[in-house]
Amino acid sequence: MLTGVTSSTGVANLIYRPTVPDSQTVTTTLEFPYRRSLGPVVGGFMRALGEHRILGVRTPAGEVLVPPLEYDPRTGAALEELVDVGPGGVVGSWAWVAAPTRRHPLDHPFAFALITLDGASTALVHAVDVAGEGAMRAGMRVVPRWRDEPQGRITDIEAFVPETGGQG
Amino acid sequence: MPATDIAIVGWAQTPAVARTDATEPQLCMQANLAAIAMAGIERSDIGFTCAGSCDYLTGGPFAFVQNLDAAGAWPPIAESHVEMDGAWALYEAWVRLQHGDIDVALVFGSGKSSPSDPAELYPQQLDPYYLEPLGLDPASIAALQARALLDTGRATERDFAEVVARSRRDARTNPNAHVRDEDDPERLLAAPYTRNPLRAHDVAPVSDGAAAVVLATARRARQLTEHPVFIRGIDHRVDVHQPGMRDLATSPSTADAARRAGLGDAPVEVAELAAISSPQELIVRDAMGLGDGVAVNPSGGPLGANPVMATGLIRIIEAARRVADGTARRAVAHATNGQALQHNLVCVLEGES
Amino acid sequence: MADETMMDDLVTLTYEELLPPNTVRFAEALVDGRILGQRCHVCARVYVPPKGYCPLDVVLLDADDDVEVSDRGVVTGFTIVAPVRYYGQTKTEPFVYASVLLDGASGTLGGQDITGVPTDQVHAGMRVRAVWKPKEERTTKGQSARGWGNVEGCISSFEATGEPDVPRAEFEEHVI
Amino acid sequence: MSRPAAIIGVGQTKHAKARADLSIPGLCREAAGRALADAGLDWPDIEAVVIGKAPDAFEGIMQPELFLADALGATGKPMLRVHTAGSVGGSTVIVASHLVESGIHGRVLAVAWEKQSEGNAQWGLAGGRSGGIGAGGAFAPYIRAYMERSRAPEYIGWQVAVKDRLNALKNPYAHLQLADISLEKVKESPMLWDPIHFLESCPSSDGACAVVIGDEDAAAATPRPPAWVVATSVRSEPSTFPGRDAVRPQAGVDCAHDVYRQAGITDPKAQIDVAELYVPFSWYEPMWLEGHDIAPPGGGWKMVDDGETEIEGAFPVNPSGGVLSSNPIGASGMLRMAEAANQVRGQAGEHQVDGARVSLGQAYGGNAQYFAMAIFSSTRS
Repeated sequence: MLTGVTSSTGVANLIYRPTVPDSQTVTTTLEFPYRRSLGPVVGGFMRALGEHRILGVRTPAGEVLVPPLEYDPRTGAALEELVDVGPGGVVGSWAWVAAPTRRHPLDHPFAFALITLDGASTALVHAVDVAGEGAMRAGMRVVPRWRDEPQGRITDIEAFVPETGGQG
Repeated sequence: MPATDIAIVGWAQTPAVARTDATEPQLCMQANLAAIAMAGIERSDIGFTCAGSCDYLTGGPFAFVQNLDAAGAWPPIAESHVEMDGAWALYEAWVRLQHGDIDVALVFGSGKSSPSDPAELYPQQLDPYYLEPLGLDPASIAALQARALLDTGRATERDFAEVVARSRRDARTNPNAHVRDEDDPERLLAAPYTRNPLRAHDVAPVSDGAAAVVLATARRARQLTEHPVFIRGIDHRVDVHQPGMRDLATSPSTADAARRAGLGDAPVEVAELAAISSPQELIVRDAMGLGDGVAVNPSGGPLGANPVMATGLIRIIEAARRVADGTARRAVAHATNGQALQHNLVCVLEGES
Repeated sequence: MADETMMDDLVTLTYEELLPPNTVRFAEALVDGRILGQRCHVCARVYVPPKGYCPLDVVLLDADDDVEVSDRGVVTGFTIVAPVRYYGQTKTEPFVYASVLLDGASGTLGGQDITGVPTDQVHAGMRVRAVWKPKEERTTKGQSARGWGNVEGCISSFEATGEPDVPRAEFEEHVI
Repeated sequence: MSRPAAIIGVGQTKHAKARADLSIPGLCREAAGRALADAGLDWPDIEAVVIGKAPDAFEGIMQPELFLADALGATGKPMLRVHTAGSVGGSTVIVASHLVESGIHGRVLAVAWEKQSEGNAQWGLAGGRSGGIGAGGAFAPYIRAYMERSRAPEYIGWQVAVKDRLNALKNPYAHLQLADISLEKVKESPMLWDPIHFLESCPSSDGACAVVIGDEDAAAATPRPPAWVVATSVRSEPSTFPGRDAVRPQAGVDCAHDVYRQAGITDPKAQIDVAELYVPFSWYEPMWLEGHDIAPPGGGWKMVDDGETEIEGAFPVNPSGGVLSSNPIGASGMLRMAEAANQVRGQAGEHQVDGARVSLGQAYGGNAQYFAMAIFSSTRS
């Protein structure tokens, strides 16, 4: 029964999956246009993006969580006080994506990065658009490059770009 | 911690492969039958059954329902299912056995990852507002975690390569693993980055497979086998979801679960860790306080085979095997759920004292 | 005023699966005009389509357990579905959804269309036979890799034969 | 070895076709916050969180409990995600009660939810393909078989549909508020899955439910009466096989007998004061009355016809309005448990059954193959 095919290359990993041509396959596509309601906190954040503003949420301890959540993720306590942060910030960890997937925000090589925006206590995950991985370093300052027509999505920030390198 | 000692008395796994034409219920049935045979029980002895699987891996809502066919659910059985790795199904069964009214439980975990591309699928597992629309994929998250660890100065890329090399060497002697390629750290380091600072080999493959475990109360276990493997402690803890709101270079939930499972009460000789990237192994080892003398992932670990939804349960099986055969007097297994070690389970195993 | 900000999220996931051997044999036999089942070597129940195992005896079945069943049978249960609109739904008119117990099978083929009589005359107990597509139109496509084969690539519907009804007592245990 | 456990807090959202005012975490937190408040507790008092929902494809989020864990105060705690199809809300309560009964935890939060408006359950049930038949299409043949087997008159289904909608008028959380419901309206409503009319079917709802389960100490410290969990049971059987009785599934019979035995119940109709049964299509009320041996074969529809299952009747069923009035699928089973618990706590508000001391909560799922049942009591033994 177990006539499985072992990857000959050993790169059957989370990035590249081997395709085994076989006439006895079936392909199905699961597609649906979900429509999500966002509530006051996430909704407030998304609407602010349309005004080229980035919001965080203040905790009772005075921290500012970005992206804003309706709750303190460590205690469960409700949060609601939205405050402006950034728009510039500092790159922490980053990962260079040499070959973007269909789902990625950019169609050319870029970095995913943890970006701590000015005034924020936590990091936002987003894309950083630079020419090559050599241009990436921890501590670099970045600013958002805004999408022309906002859609009320996190991708209204197309990507972050170096602060001194032609911000959009 | 409850008083009732529970032991592992049987286990089985299908050989993990990159792709199989067997259906998931067929895989589960093979694992279940073999585990039941090893335990030397009848199906009618089983008082509770718990399965772990994930509908989205197969792409079929209610996919788990078919797996019930593999459990022997006729006459009807007391049964439950978690949308989690089989290690958590084992946890649920362990809890159920504490009641004392039943003495044997069957646990299985299964997954076929081959039908989908993880980079396409797994963004669906993330916060739907802030992360999923970015298409953030598991390898990118693993790389963000890897650099966070590198930036602490506690590890180097060479350390990552050493983990991969050791895992692949060990996988070579494991008939249930399928990645047995290049194992020279120098040559591994010469490979190109796929997600700088990670190379393709730093991230676990995804595999198709199933695994099963039979649990019994101590009294029943001693009747069934001369070498029961006792669960001395088991605990699991979850961390914050957003990768930017926790320290990716550490795993406090693993450390806490290990402490509560009593890992530090005595040394262990073997640790089977469900680290799905080479840096994750280093983070988990650190969180558990494992010293250099501990054999980590002698099975080859997830870098050698990673049947998602069974990977964690297989760590428990591999640790139990080494206690049962006397390789280890005491061993620890770890399972993880979600990305970047968000949710972690620790299970401490010992033989008869 | 409550915040009713919305976000659209089109999710598209593609799955490519290998058909299990039991389904491959079933699909190939259908193209050939034959309906395969699997007879459990423990309890002798005949599963159509073949699953590769018997869920009651918990035994794996293989090609040696394949048997051919008739393309005639009895409707054991049905409903008429008024299709609900949803993304990807192409059905707009009410359709029959019936379970057919083929002669020689122990379990039913679900989800079959019944033709040859007006929709309101479809009933449990009526005898039916397969309406095969012309040989050149038959295909092995449309199978599922999840252990349930289906006949739609080769059989367009089941039509009433006009034979006398089968009493409910004879199929009571095979409603599904 | 098993220790006493009680439901000490209950919360639910206002259920609606779309809760467009809330995110998914917001929806879950509305229910969970109310359960905590009912129990007189706050997030840090909870030791573990158990989350249940039906298939992930309904909202398009794989294992959504991973992003909901910290929204539900689970950080640093154990979290489990249960999925047993439509019965999941019931099994989630049972898994949580096991964590207390085993002595592992003293206070556990169980949350179940569904936000059907974000996706489409018919699409999900069809696996994303055209030609889906929905749950109604799957159950219609069994309902027809029941009608033929029991010789029940057609109007029984209409009666249940009317009764549950009238009960829902007494439940401010219920989705459907159909003040002008009538037998005539049910009968004249469109036929969706012959023999099931539109008004004999459950709605599609957004909603969540939460319960706090506590041990004896927790129960003693709570401001309102606890509902003691005196019996729980789950049973499953394969979805299809030759010889399966889908009208009276053996798993449902066995599950009922197991909870009756544990609770010392020998005559369920006499000894149970009120039941919340999972009735997504009106015919399932008489089917479960018989399928759980509350009524003899053929006797379920007669109980309906005699008005025994009305809120003032001898055996009230679904005084909350049931699944026919609110159906956030993953939460629907937990709502049965929560409503049954509230009855013995005397906390059911306008739909309280006078003097309820012992109640039954039940949920089923899949192809009528998964069952979760519990007996609650106002007293410990």
